[in-house]
Amino acid sequence: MSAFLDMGGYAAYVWPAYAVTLTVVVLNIVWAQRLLKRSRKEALHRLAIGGTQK
Amino acid sequence: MAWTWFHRLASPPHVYRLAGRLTPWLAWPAAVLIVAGLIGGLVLAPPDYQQGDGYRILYVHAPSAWMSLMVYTTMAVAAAIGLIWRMKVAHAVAASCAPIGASFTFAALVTGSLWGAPMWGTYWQWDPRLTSELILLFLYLGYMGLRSAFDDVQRADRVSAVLAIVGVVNVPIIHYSVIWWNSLHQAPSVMRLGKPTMPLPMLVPLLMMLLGFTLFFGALLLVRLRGEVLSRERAASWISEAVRP
Amino acid sequence: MSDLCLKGENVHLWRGDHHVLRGVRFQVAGGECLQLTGANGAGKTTLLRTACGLAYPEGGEITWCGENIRKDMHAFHAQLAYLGHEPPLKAELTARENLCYWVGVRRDLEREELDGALERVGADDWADRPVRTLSAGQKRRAALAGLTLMRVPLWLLDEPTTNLDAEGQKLVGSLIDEHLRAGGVAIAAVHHGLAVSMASALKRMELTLD
Amino acid sequence: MTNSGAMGRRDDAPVREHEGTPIPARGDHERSAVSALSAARLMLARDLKLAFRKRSQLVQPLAFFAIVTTLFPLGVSPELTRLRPMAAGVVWAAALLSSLLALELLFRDDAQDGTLEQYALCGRSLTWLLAAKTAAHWLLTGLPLALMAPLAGLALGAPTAAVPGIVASVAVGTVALSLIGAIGAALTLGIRRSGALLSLLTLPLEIPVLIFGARATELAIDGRAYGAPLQLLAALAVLGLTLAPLAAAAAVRINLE
Repeated sequence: MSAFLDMGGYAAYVWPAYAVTLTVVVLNIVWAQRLLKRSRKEALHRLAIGGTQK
Repeated sequence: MAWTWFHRLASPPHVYRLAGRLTPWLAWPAAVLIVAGLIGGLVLAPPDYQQGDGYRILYVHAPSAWMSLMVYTTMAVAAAIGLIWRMKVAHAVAASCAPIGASFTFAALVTGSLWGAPMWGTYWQWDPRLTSELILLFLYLGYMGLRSAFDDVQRADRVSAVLAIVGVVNVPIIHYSVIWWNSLHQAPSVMRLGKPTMPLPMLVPLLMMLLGFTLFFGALLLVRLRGEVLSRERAASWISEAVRP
Repeated sequence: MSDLCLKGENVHLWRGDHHVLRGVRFQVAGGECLQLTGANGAGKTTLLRTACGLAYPEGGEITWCGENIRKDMHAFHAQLAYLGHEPPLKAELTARENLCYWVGVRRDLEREELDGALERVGADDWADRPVRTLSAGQKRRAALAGLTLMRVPLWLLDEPTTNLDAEGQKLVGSLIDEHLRAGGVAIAAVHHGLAVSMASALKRMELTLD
Repeated sequence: MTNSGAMGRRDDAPVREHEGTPIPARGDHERSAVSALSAARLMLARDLKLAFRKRSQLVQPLAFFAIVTTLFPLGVSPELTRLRPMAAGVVWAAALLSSLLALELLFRDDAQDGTLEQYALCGRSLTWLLAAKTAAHWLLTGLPLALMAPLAGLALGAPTAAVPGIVASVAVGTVALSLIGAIGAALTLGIRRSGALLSLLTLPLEIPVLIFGARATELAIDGRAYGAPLQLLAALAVLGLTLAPLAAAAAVRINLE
């Protein structure tokens, strides 16, 4: 296991690279969901203030 | 007949519902492929005879770099469709692409520099691949900056679409000019990706990661697209049905 | 009989979240002038800009002589003159130079013609002064000279009488009269009525806020 | 639908005597009309005349170029042996920035006083008219820069034999810069304080020009053949010439909406 974590001496490069990518992936998920949630709220708000033309 | 299909596909309520229904179908395979690719890449694949375990950064760097270009292309194609056929949904796709692409371009830059560090002895080399990625990041930032400079979504959509198209014409020119520039000044890059001679246990996880990331992009795009479609719709009656749980 | 006709069918346009044009319909034929009135923000300027093809209506269509104006925009534009809020003049050039460049991209101008148009709007004295030194009313008059020089059948005028004295307002009226008598079409957004003598040729339309 | 049906009924048809302004019949405008090319020529003449009426704007990019190239010896070293290897890069970076400086105003003034709108509505190809405006921009900034660049090169240690090479590369390269810049200026037309955004949009697109231009200049300074990069630079300029005015016209139309 420790050999795996050591990555043949490249641990200081390999793990940060994976960490950065993982962070980007997770952040993208969070951002996307936040965008959807906010748009829903704004859409409902717009409906509530009665912009119902058309 | 093809046109009715086209317009039905492009109608916001339809897109909103379809995107919602499709998302899990992309997200779960993406998750499975990425986990399998990680296991394959980090555990099962043998170390490289030259770069030892350091090459394993490939399994995150290559998908990120692939995303950076693929997303830009998607964005430009969507922008062109939006501009030519005045299709709001296409503009919504383009708008959804930019932050995803920019973040993966950033990841490609960081992982590339981390990969290069043990090989070059420094974190930054003016390597053609990294330099191109850096310029691509600037293109994304410019696109997002232009988009956010307008209050009116419609105008932001259309103006930034022109930029996306101009950018996509330029990307290959930039790429080849950077390679040309680099070949004058230093030895070729240490990052040789996806050589056909790559042994299968190394190649399979890479392909899984590439496919997994692509599907992941699809899922992200669909979620964002729903948000963008909602924000472009002005008080249409379908929203109340679609939004209320 | 002239077959000129500018027609708007159920024109819709939004500005952001604001639904500015809500199913506007209009029809103006040769020899007619449509006078647009309405409060500030009611969409007069937006309607004019939509009618000339600058703004894109999200619903409905605008036709010129029965053809959608977007079908051949260049041909349509070659037949219209649009005057916006501000006279489209470069401050560093003289009134005469401005007209040369402005109208010159459309058609070749004879010197006599240019002199005639300048004289008509009372610009003899200041035609060769830089526009920067002219008053707002003089600029407006110079723009009117450009309008007549274009020799086009369709006029779209946004507040053509702003900054003009009583005499200038009469001038606008008589220019439109002549244009209509020659079979032209005009739409003018105004706050006060136009001093047009051919009242029979005048149609009125009021745009409302919401 | 408050607006619909507000039209008055049309009364008797007005008398149509042909006095006053003669109205050409539909399609008749073609006869006396000005071709796209001569319209573009008129546009070019107008922009040149305007520029010479406001000379300060003409001089500013050149002064900026001079001062940027002066900064390098002060920041690096007064020794020509150290400056010479970077002369090409300095000249090009300064040229890029100075060409950018004048860009913000390329369409801004015309948009503000309404003349741009009139050009968009004149029934002539806006693409050609904007190409003419871009040509004016090049004549007013690119060409003077090309003539000034050798001075900067000489001051940074380039030999006199390099002068034709520097002039040629900067002259050709600034054509591409003006064209790419015109797209950026057209895109940011509707934005109030657009300077920083304009640079962020345009500079990445201009990188190939920088690469080939600086290479040609570098070879010229070293006394070697600079034909290859100069040809690539010319290819970029030609490509820009065919595509940039189209993109700029599209962007201007969107921003006028």
